[in-house]
Amino acid sequence: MIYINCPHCGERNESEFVYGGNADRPRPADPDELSDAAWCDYIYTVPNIKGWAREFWWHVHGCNRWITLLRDSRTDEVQAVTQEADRG
Amino acid sequence: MQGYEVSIEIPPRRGLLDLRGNAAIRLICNEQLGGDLPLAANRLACLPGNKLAYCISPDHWLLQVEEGDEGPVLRSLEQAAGQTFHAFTDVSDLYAQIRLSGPDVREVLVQGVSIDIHPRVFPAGSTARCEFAKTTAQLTCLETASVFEIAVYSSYQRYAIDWLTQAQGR
Amino acid sequence: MGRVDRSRPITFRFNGQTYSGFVGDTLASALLANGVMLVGRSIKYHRPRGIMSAGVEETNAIVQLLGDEDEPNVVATTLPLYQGLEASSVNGRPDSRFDARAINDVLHRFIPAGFYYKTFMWPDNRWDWYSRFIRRIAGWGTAPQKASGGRYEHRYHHCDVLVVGAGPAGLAATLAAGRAGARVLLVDNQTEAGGSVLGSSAMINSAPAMRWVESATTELAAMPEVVRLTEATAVGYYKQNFVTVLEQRPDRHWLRERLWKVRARRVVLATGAIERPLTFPDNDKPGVMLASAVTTYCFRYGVKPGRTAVVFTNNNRSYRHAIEIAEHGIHVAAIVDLRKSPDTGLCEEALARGIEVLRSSHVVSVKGSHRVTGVGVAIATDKSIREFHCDLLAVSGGWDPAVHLHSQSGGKPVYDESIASFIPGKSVQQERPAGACRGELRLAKALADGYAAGAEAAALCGHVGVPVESFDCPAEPCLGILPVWDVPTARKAARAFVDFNNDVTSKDIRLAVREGYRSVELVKRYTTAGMGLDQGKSSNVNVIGLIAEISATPPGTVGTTTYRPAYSPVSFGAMAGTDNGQLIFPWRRTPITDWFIANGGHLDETGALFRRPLYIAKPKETASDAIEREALAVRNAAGIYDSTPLGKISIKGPDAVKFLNRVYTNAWDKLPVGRCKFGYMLHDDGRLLDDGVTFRLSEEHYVMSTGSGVADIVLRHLERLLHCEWPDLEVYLTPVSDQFAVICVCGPQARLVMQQAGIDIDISREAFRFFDTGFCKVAGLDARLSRVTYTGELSFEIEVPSRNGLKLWKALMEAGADYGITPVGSDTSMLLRTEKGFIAAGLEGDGHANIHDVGMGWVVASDKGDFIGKRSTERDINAGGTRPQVVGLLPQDPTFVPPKGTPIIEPGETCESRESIGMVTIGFHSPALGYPIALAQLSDGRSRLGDTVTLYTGERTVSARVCEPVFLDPDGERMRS
Amino acid sequence: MKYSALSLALQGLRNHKDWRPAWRQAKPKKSYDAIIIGGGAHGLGAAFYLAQRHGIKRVAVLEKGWLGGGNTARNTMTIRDNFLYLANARFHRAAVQAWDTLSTQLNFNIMLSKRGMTTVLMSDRDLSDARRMINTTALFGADHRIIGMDKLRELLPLLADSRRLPVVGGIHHPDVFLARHDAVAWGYARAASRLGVDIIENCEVTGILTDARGVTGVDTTQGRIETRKIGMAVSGHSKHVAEMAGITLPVETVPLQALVSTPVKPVLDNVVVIRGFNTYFMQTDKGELVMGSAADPYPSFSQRGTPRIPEATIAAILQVFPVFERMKFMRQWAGVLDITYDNSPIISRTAVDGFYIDVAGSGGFKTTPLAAKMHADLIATDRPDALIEPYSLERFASGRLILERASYGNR
Ligand SMILES: Cc1cc2nc3c(=O)[nH]c(=O)nc-3n(C[C@H](O)[C@H](O)[C@H](O)COP(=O)(O)OP(=O)(O)OC[C@H]3O[C@@H](n4cnc5c(N)ncnc54)[C@H](O)[C@@H]3O)c2cc1C
Ligand SMILES: NC(=O)c1ccc[n+]([C@@H]2O[C@H](COP(=O)([O-])OP(=O)(O)OC[C@H]3O[C@@H](n4cnc5c(N)ncnc54)[C@H](O)[C@@H]3O)[C@@H](O)[C@H]2O)c1
Ligand SMILES: Cc1cc2nc3c(=O)[nH]c(=O)nc-3n(C[C@H](O)[C@H](O)[C@H](O)COP(=O)(O)O)c2cc1C
Ligand SMILES: [Zn+2]
Repeated sequence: MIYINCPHCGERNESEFVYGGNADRPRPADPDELSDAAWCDYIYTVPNIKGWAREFWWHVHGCNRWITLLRDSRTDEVQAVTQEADRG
Repeated sequence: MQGYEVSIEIPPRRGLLDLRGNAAIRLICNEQLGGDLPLAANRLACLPGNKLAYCISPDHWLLQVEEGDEGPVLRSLEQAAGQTFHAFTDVSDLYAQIRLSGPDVREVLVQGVSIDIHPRVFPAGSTARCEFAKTTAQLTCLETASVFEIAVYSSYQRYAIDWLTQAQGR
Repeated sequence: MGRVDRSRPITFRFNGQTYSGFVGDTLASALLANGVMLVGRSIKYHRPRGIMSAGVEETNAIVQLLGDEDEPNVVATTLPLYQGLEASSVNGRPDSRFDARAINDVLHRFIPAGFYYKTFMWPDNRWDWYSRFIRRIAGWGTAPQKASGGRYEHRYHHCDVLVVGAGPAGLAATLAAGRAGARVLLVDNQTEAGGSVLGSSAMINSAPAMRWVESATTELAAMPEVVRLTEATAVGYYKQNFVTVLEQRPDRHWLRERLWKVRARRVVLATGAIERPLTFPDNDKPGVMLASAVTTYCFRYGVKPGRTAVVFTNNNRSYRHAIEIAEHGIHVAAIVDLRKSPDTGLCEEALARGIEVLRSSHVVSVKGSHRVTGVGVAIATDKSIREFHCDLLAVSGGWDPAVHLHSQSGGKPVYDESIASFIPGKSVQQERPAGACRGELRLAKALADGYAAGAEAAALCGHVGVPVESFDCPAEPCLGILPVWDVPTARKAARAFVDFNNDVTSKDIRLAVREGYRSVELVKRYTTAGMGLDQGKSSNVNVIGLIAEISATPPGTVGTTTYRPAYSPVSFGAMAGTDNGQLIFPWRRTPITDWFIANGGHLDETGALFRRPLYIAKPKETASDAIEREALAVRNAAGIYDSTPLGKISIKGPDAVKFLNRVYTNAWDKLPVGRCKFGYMLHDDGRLLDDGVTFRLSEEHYVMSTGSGVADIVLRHLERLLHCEWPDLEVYLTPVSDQFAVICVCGPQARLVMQQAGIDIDISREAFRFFDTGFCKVAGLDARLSRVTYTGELSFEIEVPSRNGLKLWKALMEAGADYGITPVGSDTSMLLRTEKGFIAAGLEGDGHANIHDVGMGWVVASDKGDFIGKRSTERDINAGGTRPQVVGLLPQDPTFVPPKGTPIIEPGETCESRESIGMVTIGFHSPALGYPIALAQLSDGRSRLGDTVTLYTGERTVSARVCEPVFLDPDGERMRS
Repeated sequence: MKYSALSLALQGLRNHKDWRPAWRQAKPKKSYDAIIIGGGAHGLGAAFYLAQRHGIKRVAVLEKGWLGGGNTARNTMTIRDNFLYLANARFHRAAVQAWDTLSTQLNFNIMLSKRGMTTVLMSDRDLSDARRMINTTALFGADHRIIGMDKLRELLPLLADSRRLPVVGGIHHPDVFLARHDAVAWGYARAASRLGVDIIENCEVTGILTDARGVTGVDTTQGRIETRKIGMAVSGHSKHVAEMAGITLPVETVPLQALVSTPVKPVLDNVVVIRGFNTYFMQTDKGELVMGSAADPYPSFSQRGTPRIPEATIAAILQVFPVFERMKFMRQWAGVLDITYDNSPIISRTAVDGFYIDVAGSGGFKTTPLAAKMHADLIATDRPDALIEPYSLERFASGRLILERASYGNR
């Protein structure tokens, strides 16, 4: 039960959030520019980082915002949220 | 005696508006409402005319008004907001309120609320949107520390009451 | 005497005999007081076993509770005695004195660790057959036959400091943190505070230690922010200081057990140390007991577990125990010490009490079968053997700090030579061990360490200013331990047990290592050492030491296995808490749900946690009759359907159209206010996500409806896109599902029903067209009316604030009475949409079809720029090849309704080929048409229209004609009427 | 020495003195004909079949920790073939059959026992989904049956009426087996070692060396080793090991948890699945109930349990087996599984010649003998068997996935 420090709500249990994927992998701006293979690679290959990574988490049972969290996938240690995902 | 001493009631209906907008919209609302919408999430403000404003996040509020006022208030806010980007929505039926009171109210709540509601941390006048019994609730500690109100999505109201009754252990 | 209340006797039964004990006893102490030492048989060799310890580490005294308290695998040493307790031994058949399966003990040489891997293969891999017998022998108690009906609760708890263990160190820690003003939770698994000093003659500040314990607890009781729990075990230490604590027999008498889910800013682990036995032949006989346990029984319970004792040790601490035992009136015949030169002061003290000290000596034999009657001791100095009569052999192999929770928290225990055991390594969470848990075995040091840990924890939470405290205790010598992991023996057949619970001997460990299972993890799994009920609390270090010795590596390099929750076992009831009935998940209701319950609705959970009727049966009506009746009513008269569970999302803002264009496959620029439109939403990998209708209510305000089952998924999908991918879009999403009740009136008579109910706008075909939406009053209620359909009939969808839902429903029912209005359930709705060939993303999509495959290519606007799923759909087209496509099927046999999932094979093929070309996604008997229909996914299906294919049902094959996936009113006359 | 009742008896009389290590403790040689990365059941199996079927005996298995300490040590032993899609249904059917004589083949009792699986259904919707599964898989000869309440009660006498939704029926699937998970690794290791395979523990591969012609060797914590063929079978670490060869895999690593109760006398023969709650449990030969449910909701390599899964799993069990209220939860653990994008296995060649992969995380323990055999054949011949053609890595470039939802959680 990791403890996530939401910039709006303070520390809350992981069960209040929904994991929203890696935050450093924006959707390509123009998918048509990508070859089929490159597009498949974007769709099917998640970064799956072993170590610290920036992730989106949706505080669905709280402020309803998407926040960015730094988490170490080897230990599930979390670091203060660096920024918000959305416009604020 | 078996179980916790808590009474579970449904408070009288109120009007409820969901307000979304940036700082400019907040100022417009503040002017219209004659008081400030709180700026930080999980803060509560009493506004003139028996209104309560819950801040969900810095651009998101729930405004509680007296029953029947939701239409007029919504219209006046809409008018004032004009073309500025915002979303005001009547959610009077989206949420259902439940009121809990009694000496053991925290004993019941801690069974389903994972945030800290110790009276030192969550005294009268506190509010938080948080998980409650596997659903979402706006949890508020009213004037006296042993009275709470929980607003849940209305399709969950009966479940929430059943859940509380069971948590009460009577 | 002791801490039992002699004024409150209790009777209890064990193995059919009635005994008496007292409040404050455990089952074990009461049995010992009654002279019962033999409590059961071991699991594999069925050897007689007695009580080993006085705590959670007990590995032998496992009993079955009987009667109403029917419960397996109860540890007698931790079970408080209660009136009427009834228990029996486990594994003794016919009873624990005479056990037929003790034959295993005779055959022991043929069944060493892992023997089953080497045999039972003949003939023909027949393990199946053998396992039937072997399983019956395995296991401990019997599963309970009934539930207790008791109440189990969960509760969340927050604190600054969680202190685990209320021994001297834990109490001192709590005092310090409490004095600083921190919020502290102190938990201890025993019935009262005191930890190890409950069973000792220790002194603190020149008074009996319990005096100090009492004053500490009194002081703590006066601190409002300190919560103390007894019989509360910290069982799981999870990420970020989330600790679960099982509280048994809480003070609220109507609670059976309670699981605390604690989030602590700091944790102090003052869990003490567990004495470990020595490994020597026949060390498992009843009457062999941990030295500290003997003193605990004497001091705490006022019980003498024997008359004459021999103490067998490798460390200085047991001298104190020997002296205490002697002071308690048990004759101590000798201290058998493995070491050459024990502490001279202690030897003198022992001698002064008439206890002989035998140096460099060890126990070579233990006499007696069901109870120790004597021991043989080999004395190295003169190579002689001496025999002692005794009924108690108190052993000590050293002390193992209870590092379990530290390990659970992610820490790696490290080996400490000075105590020949493992202590917590570097803390990886906000945790600090204290006292004996940290290897601090001397009382004064443990107290000071605990106090410092408490003060430090409080300070780290911002509570400073702890008064200085000093603790004064009599000097204690160092442990002076000489680790001897396997006491030598000359007898070839002798067996020395390491893990008593799983009957693992030192020979087993040697065999495992010899066979190449060298890692401690492999030894564990090959021999099962440490995998039993006690999770190896008193055996793990002995196993590690032995491996180290055999493989000539330091124990620290061998390392421990990983300790995992639960520290001690937790009942399933407590794990589930109140999540054990109806309310395990939320139940959602619409305003009409109660009406359905009262009127014959067959309710099911149909996604999104809603209870919904599949059909609404008349008395005695079958399901299929009800569905047929409902369907015909919709086709011929009028149906009424509760659409409330559909998801509804209000979309507002200047970029709303842009947003819709990006998330739907079709174009939204031209939709006028007051109209709505069907849209298809895809995942970005091209799979179908949802279809639904979106309404334009004003210039910048749209309301999207989604499938009920996927409402949450769609909301998450949209929110994520908006926040994480397109934060620049000026759009707000507000989920408003529960704000409204939505009721649909459909069928040729629907318009008349609406008019009868009262409506204040013109709803003629021309004035209120298909896909129009607008505000009006229906039956006097403010409503939004739309013409959308899920059935292909003339339909009106009426949305009112949910408080008015039932009112509207009743008004419509009344208005429709004369028009044959019929409530319709979701199974019927499924049938109706099948007749119309409306695609259900979940069924026809089957998780992998794309939008063209399901024949919905017409909803794709190829000229509007990018949208979610576009690129993947194109990629599918580029990849070419055959794709599964949705078609209709008309079975040639009019009595055959193809069930969901029926495979389709080429005509003329037999099923032997194991090649299917498609699958039925749904099939019904159509009451309107009078024959069976089905939708299917068929490979290249569009090119097979008009062909015949074969349906394979396992029993038979039926031909079916492939047709367009629409069976009724293909031009949509009815819905537009 | 051959394992048999006779040798056991003889050794019993000789104090088990003569048992040799089940596998030789080998030190890495300078080069091998083939190297298998990953000493789990899949990797050890592949090494065994390379030696046994193809006579390639200069083979090493490199394991970074202790033998079988990955998911092989953590899985819940269930061998089943209820899959929905053609390729999977066919492969898993064959995979189940491949276990049949493994014990005698390896001369190591892996304790294969036929237990059957009973799925408890609690809603009409579950029932209709079940029909779908049964009808599709029937084509491949899988034997699943819908059973009514009477039969369900007969199979599961302790079943009570569910408290949330009524139990409406079940599915019975007789061809479901359990095997002692660790023994499969040990059995393969012993058999492979006897054929000359070097099994090297505590040897982590840290780099994969290539030249224009493909792989040339590996760097390990025990030094550099040369080889022209590498088979990768590292389960929860596929992505990162494959990356060493420059191959990107469409996998995400998620924890999957399991837990056991304290052992009791036999109460349950079948593997029980509680459909509506995504939960399953069974009783081992030793008497514990082994339980599991869905994977964790976010990726992680931490290989540790959470409080939520045991609570939810046990709560689900109590829904239909309230009599187990006083059973006791003893231990929980987690494995890390590589979930492929479509939940189907990858057993494939790669763009790097000589580098072959068995991403078993998605195929499971249940496929071990067949997957290992196919992997070995692929390494030896460079040609995929028809059964594993659909499992090629190329499918992720074309989008021809085998989206198998039924296997989610990989039990
Ligand atoms: C809780 C749980 C329950 C499961 N239940 C079932 C079930 O009931 N039925 C079923 O069919 N499947 C089940 N599975 C899945 C199953 O466990 C795996 O699919 C299977 O064990 C994979 O075997 P493997 O040999 O490929 O992987 P592993 O046993 O994980 O072996 C891979 C090995 O590679 C090693 N390795 C990794 N990186 C390196 C490196 N760089 N160098 C050297 N070595 C390395 C690892 O240490 C590991 O030992 C379950 C999994 C879990 C976690
Ligand atoms: N001089 C003497 O005669 C003498 C006598 C007794 C003890 N001592 C010493 O006193 C010191 C006492 O130290 P301490 O306080 O560190 O240990 P302790 O053993 O006194 O206390 C530990 C307590 O923690 C409890 N506990 C352990 N794990 C738990 C868990 N997971 N959940 C809940 N409770 C749990 C135990 O039941 C025990 O009550 C030790 O150094 C000991 O050796 C000295
Ligand atoms: C099928 C199965 C049965 C198990 N039974 C037991 C058991 O009876 N006792 C026990 O302590 N652990 C048991 N375990 C768990 C192991 O002790 C251990 O937790 C697991 O192999 C993971 O290793 P780790 O906890 O060291 O990471 C079992 C594991 C599996 C997969
Ligand atoms: Zn938040």
